[in-house]
Amino acid sequence: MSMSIIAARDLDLTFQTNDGPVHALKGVDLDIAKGDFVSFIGPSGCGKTTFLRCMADLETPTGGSITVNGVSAEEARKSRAYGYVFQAAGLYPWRTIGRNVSLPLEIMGYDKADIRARVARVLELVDLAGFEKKFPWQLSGGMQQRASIARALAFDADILLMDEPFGALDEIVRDHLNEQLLKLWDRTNKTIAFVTHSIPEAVYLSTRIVVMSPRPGRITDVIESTLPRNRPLDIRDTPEFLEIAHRVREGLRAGHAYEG
Amino acid sequence: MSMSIIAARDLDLTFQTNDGPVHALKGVDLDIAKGDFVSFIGPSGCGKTTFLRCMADLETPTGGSITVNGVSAEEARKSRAYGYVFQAAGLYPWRTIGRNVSLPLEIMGYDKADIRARVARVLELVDLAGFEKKFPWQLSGGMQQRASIARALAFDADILLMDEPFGALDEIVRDHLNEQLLKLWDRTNKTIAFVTHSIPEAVYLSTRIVVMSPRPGRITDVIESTLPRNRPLDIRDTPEFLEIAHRVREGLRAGHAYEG
Amino acid sequence: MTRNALPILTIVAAIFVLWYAAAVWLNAAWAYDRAGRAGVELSYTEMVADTWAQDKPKLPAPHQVAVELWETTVEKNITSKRSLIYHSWITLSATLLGFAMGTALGIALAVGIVYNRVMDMSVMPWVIASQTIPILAIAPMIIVVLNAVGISGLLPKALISMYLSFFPVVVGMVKGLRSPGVMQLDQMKTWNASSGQTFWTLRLPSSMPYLFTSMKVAMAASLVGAIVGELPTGAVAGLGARLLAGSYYGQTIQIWSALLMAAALAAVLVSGIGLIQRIVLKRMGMA
Amino acid sequence: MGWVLAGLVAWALGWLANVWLARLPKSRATGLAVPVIFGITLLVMWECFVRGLDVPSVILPPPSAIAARFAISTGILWQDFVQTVIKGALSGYVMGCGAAFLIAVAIDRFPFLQRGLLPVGNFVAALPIIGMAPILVMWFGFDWQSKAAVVVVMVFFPMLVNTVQGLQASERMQRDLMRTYGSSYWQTLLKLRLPAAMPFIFNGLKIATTLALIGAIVAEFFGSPIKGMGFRISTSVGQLALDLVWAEIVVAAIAGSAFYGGVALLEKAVTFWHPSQRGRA
Amino acid sequence: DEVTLQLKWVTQAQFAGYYVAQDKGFYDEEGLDVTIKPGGPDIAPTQVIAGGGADVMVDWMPAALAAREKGLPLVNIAQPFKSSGMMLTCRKDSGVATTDDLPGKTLGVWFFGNEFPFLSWMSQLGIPTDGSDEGVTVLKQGFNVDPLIQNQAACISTMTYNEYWQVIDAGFTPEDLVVFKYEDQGVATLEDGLYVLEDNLDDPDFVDRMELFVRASMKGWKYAQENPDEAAEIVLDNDATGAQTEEHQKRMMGEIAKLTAGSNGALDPEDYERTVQSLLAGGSDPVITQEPEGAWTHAITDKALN
Ligand SMILES: Nc1ncnc2c1ncn2[C@@H]1O[C@H](COP(=O)(O)OP(=O)(O)OP(=O)(O)O)[C@@H](O)[C@H]1O
Ligand SMILES: Nc1ncnc2c1ncn2[C@@H]1O[C@H](COP(=O)(O)OP(=O)(O)OP(=O)(O)O)[C@@H](O)[C@H]1O
Ligand SMILES: Cc1ncc(C[n+]2csc(CCO)c2C)c(N)n1
Ligand SMILES: [Mg+2]
Ligand SMILES: [Mg+2]
Repeated sequence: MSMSIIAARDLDLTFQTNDGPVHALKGVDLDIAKGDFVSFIGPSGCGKTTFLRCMADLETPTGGSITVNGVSAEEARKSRAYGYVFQAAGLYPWRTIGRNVSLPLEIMGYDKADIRARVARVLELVDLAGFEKKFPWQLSGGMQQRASIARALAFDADILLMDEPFGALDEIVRDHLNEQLLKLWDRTNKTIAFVTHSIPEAVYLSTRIVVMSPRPGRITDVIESTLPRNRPLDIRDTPEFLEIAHRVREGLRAGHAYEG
Repeated sequence: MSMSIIAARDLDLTFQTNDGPVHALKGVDLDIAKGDFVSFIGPSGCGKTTFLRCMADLETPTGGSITVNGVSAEEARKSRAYGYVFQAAGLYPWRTIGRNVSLPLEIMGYDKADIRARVARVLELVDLAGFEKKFPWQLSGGMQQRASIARALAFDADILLMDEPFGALDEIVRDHLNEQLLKLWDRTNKTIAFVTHSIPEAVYLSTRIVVMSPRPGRITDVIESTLPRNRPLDIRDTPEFLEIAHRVREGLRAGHAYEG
Repeated sequence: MTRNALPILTIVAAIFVLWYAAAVWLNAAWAYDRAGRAGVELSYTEMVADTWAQDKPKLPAPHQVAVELWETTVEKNITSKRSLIYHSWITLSATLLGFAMGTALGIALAVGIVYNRVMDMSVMPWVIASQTIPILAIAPMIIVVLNAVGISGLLPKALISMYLSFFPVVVGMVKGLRSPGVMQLDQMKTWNASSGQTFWTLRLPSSMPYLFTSMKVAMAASLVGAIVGELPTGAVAGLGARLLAGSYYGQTIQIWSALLMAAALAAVLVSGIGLIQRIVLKRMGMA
Repeated sequence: MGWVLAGLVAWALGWLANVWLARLPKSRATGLAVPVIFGITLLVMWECFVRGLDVPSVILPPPSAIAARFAISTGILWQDFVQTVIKGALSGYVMGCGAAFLIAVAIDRFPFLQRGLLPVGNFVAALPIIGMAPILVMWFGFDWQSKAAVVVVMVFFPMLVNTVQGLQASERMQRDLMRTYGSSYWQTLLKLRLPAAMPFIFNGLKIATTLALIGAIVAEFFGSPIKGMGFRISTSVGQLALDLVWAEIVVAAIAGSAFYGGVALLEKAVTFWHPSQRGRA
Repeated sequence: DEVTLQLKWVTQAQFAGYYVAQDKGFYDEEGLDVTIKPGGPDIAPTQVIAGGGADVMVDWMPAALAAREKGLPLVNIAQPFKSSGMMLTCRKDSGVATTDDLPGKTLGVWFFGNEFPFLSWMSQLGIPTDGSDEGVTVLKQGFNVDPLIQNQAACISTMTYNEYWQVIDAGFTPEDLVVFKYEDQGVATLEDGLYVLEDNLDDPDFVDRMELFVRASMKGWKYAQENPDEAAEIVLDNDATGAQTEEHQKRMMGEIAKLTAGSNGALDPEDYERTVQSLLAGGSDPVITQEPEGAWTHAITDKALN
């Protein structure tokens, strides 16, 4: 067994709210190996974001343990082991798009010329070249989302934690970015944890798909992908792909209340 | 020709920004008839939100004209002709979910018992029963999005303007809500303008699909659906459906820069 | 600017009308009182004319104040002790120094409170308590003590200004520095930003609306402090000394002109902050 | 020298105790203990330095003398408290904050007023109390009414500025939402803009608490009946009864802190949703 | 040699002697460098001198003796003012004609250490000051004569040389007013004397400086009495607020001259005794409770004036 980059053992997390506790995560076990691309899928409110936040040391589990890169999540965060894309764009309203993207680079102490080059490169990647000088509220919802993706890609973290990064994007851009992300992953051998609501997206991107279910939030299924590492877009029409997608859909449906 | 509920004539909208004007809409012409279900699809930043905001009198066009219900957009807004679902949830942090949903009802002067009944009904509809007493920040992203949909459905507007309402939802919930929305539309004969990024969703829901393209934002194609009004979920596997979806995809691709 | 002219002029005109009316109302008693003692019968117009021209009226009419202002600003050499400009300058210098020190202290305390748990838990109640000490009561002691250790001149006055002005800044900045949302703070955490970095790139920018609002209040407080501070230094010069001397000799016209001068000073200073606020917020894309 | 040394030791001990306490998990007890220890440390240092450096008691009496005086003067202190805090400060606070609030809403409602009244308001409200107080005493008489009037003038401006700023604090999308409901001005005000303004309004209310107290006390320097905290302070300074002066100051500090604490508690209840409150359970 | 003098009140003709001595170079002649610190409504000269802010101060004897009993050992070294300028000024239309009419009326009184003469007068008259029906209602009077003009009080405290004239300037005629001079009521206490801390008198060097200071100051007073108009001009030149008027200062100088007349600068022990007895006689709440000792000395004036 290869070394686990992320290892969760019997993870529990309960929120205390004004009307009683909410079990966001219960008994979650998972290992993510170096170079894995793991997607998380599950009904809204099942704890995907919460789990990702535990990996990022943004939430403290109320039970169990989690390690990242073999050390505690906190140490991993402090060594800047990962880049995180939040579910909402969360750009700073007082900074232009360009300066929003350069912010983590400034914080990590990259030099000026390097910052400029990286910002230009990632904005190009998400198709926002030319919007560098705009303020966030001058951008459409999808453009803001892309800016926030660019921000997480601008520095070279070995681990990427992405919470529905492509939710607000149309199919064509999404396909494009899916391809780009796969290329990046293939080239750099990053480890990626990826939350999505789209079954085809999960299947297309991942080496493993984790299906979760709510109340309490837990893992109900882990599906290994048999697809090759190199994936052209039209792999999505192969029977193998459809077969995996079907299994994911079944797993997902099991976690839902309605029959439909 | 039946009476136009929404009629845009040669609509122009230019934003002035710190680095020059942005042509968000240019020469947009469109008629939406009573009972239509019109989807808007197009690359991110092409002006879908802006167009919807013009209908809602949240933006003032810099050229051309727009009428809603035969009167100016402003009058229509003042007569509470429509319900609007924003791209981001935009719940008020000081109100619980239940009181967020009841807000428009309070403003419109519904009586107490009616408000209670309606809130319960729409929260049930979006599967948030039991979360009435929680505050927005205690909910997951998808749950917030659903609360905001419930808020727009709680009162009986004849027109619904929905800006990517299902963007943050997983496939199963999305299918469920798609069905519910179709049922509601069928039953109440509402007129719906609906922004989405999902081609299947657009085809499944709409009587007409408007394809837009950016810089400047304009309408490049309007595709009439030949699907029957009554649509079971598995209509999505019929050749007719796939044929329309294909046409939309082609239209969409034409508006994009990349080939892929 | 011209857009604002009409509303301002309207309001000012309204105030003048009210003011003249109030002058009649407040000064009439004295006019009748004096006429009565002199045994003359006053007609209404005579009474009105009298109320607007008394030597020591309860409320001087605007033109009386205007004349006094004109005589003590334009017609006096600005180095003269009878020039209001001279006195304003004395007060202004203490105000500005006190404001600068107060703002700096306020921000420093707020940063301490937001970042340091010990300070968060211990300082705030005492900062509040400090503000409930009636400064006018201890100002003389402060001055005496400072004098004893050899500090005199501008600094003691500025210290009293500081004492009054740091409080609004602390209260506003603690709120402002804590106003970033959970997500924005989390983002900083994911980059393992140092507290300094989080401060400069997130907390400080988010606190700007609070900072400027507090600074406006602090500026007004600082002026009050400078004026209060002038009294126990012997009230030799400055607007406070003018106010005091005026009220000691019942020279209401002189009080009002010093008062209006002080208010004008405050208005200029406060709107100066407003201007900076607009420029800064605009550059931050927030206005 | 011994006393000075003792003062320094007290400072070190207090600091260490607080650092230790602050590391403990946050609870009601530590939340209370830390400021109390801080205060006690301050008092002990004061006592030690006053004794150690031989400061004459007509300049600064030691806390022990103040406490002794406090104990024997409770009757006077209570009478002064009622006169100044209850009658003067509180009534002025309510009227001043209320008026500022209403005017802020009016300013916000009519852009005409906003452009006209706000600059003029800045001007009027910056009138220094030293000048205002004698005039207000002349207008409203010697008793608490003139003190309340001074307080009204003092608290007006901070409250006005904060409320005006707060009323502009709602977000674009939140306002758009209200527009889609064809919501009337008053509905938007009540359901959106006022709640969103609350963090600012409470800022103003908090600052105004201490200003109200200062105003009521200082106003008594310019003429008063022969009771009240300001009267007692100025008279006692003249009589060199500094222990009574400080006993009055202690009353002022306690009253002010309680007043402020009450408003802060209310704030916590009303703006629980604001990140500045939410972050710290 | 440096000397710092703390005045009891703002720069005005009441302190003309010191300003004249400085302006005419009398201090220079004695080799002194004198700093004159004006007072004001918030300045307790006793506190300033206790804090080391001044070497010598001008204050009224009741305040100085009360401070002495509080543990601040002040000593009178010179007494340029012979008579008291204090009086109670009443509106005739308020119905006050004699002291018997006072009960039931509202009176304005200066506090901040200046209330002692009034309180001892009232207790000698047997009028309570607690606001009861048979007593008087006391107001803490502010800086000016407004309470009388606004009819908020029946009587207010005034000085012959200052506030009284403000009342006149405000439009009252002397016939509209009834005045009770403390001198006439037999309750006069000594005003404006020079006081220093007792400990300092052990220092021969300090005593020397005071000797020079008192000599030059009395020369100033003499000059001021002889040249009242010039003295008033000098005071005006030294008024940093620029608020005083020439007319008022000249008139004040005239009145002040009447009060200093009869004093060569040395304290008259008889006046002292009278003041002490008046303060001790305060009924249930006397200003001082025991006969002070060592509260004055002729050591300085003996040397300075001979
Ligand atoms: N700060 C919080 N306080 C209380 N409850 C919370 C908090 N954050 C999340 N929850 C609850 O925890 C559960 C899981 O939330 P989470 O955000 O992890 O869901 P999710 O799987 O990311 O959903 P979505 O797909 O809608 O984003 C939800 O029921 C939510 O209400
Ligand atoms: N307030 C504004 N100021 C300046 N430019 C704006 C503003 N709002 C939108 N824009 C610009 O107008 C264009 C259209 O924006 P719009 O929000 O309508 O796009 P959209 O089609 O809704 O995109 P998405 O699918 O990403 O939400 C974009 O280029 C955007 O940058
Ligand atoms: C707060 C205050 N304290 C004392 C006096 C009275 N006073 C002290 S010295 C002096 C000489 C008068 O010219 C007078 C009247 C006052 N007026 N206001
Ligand atoms: Mg989520
Ligand atoms: Mg949009």
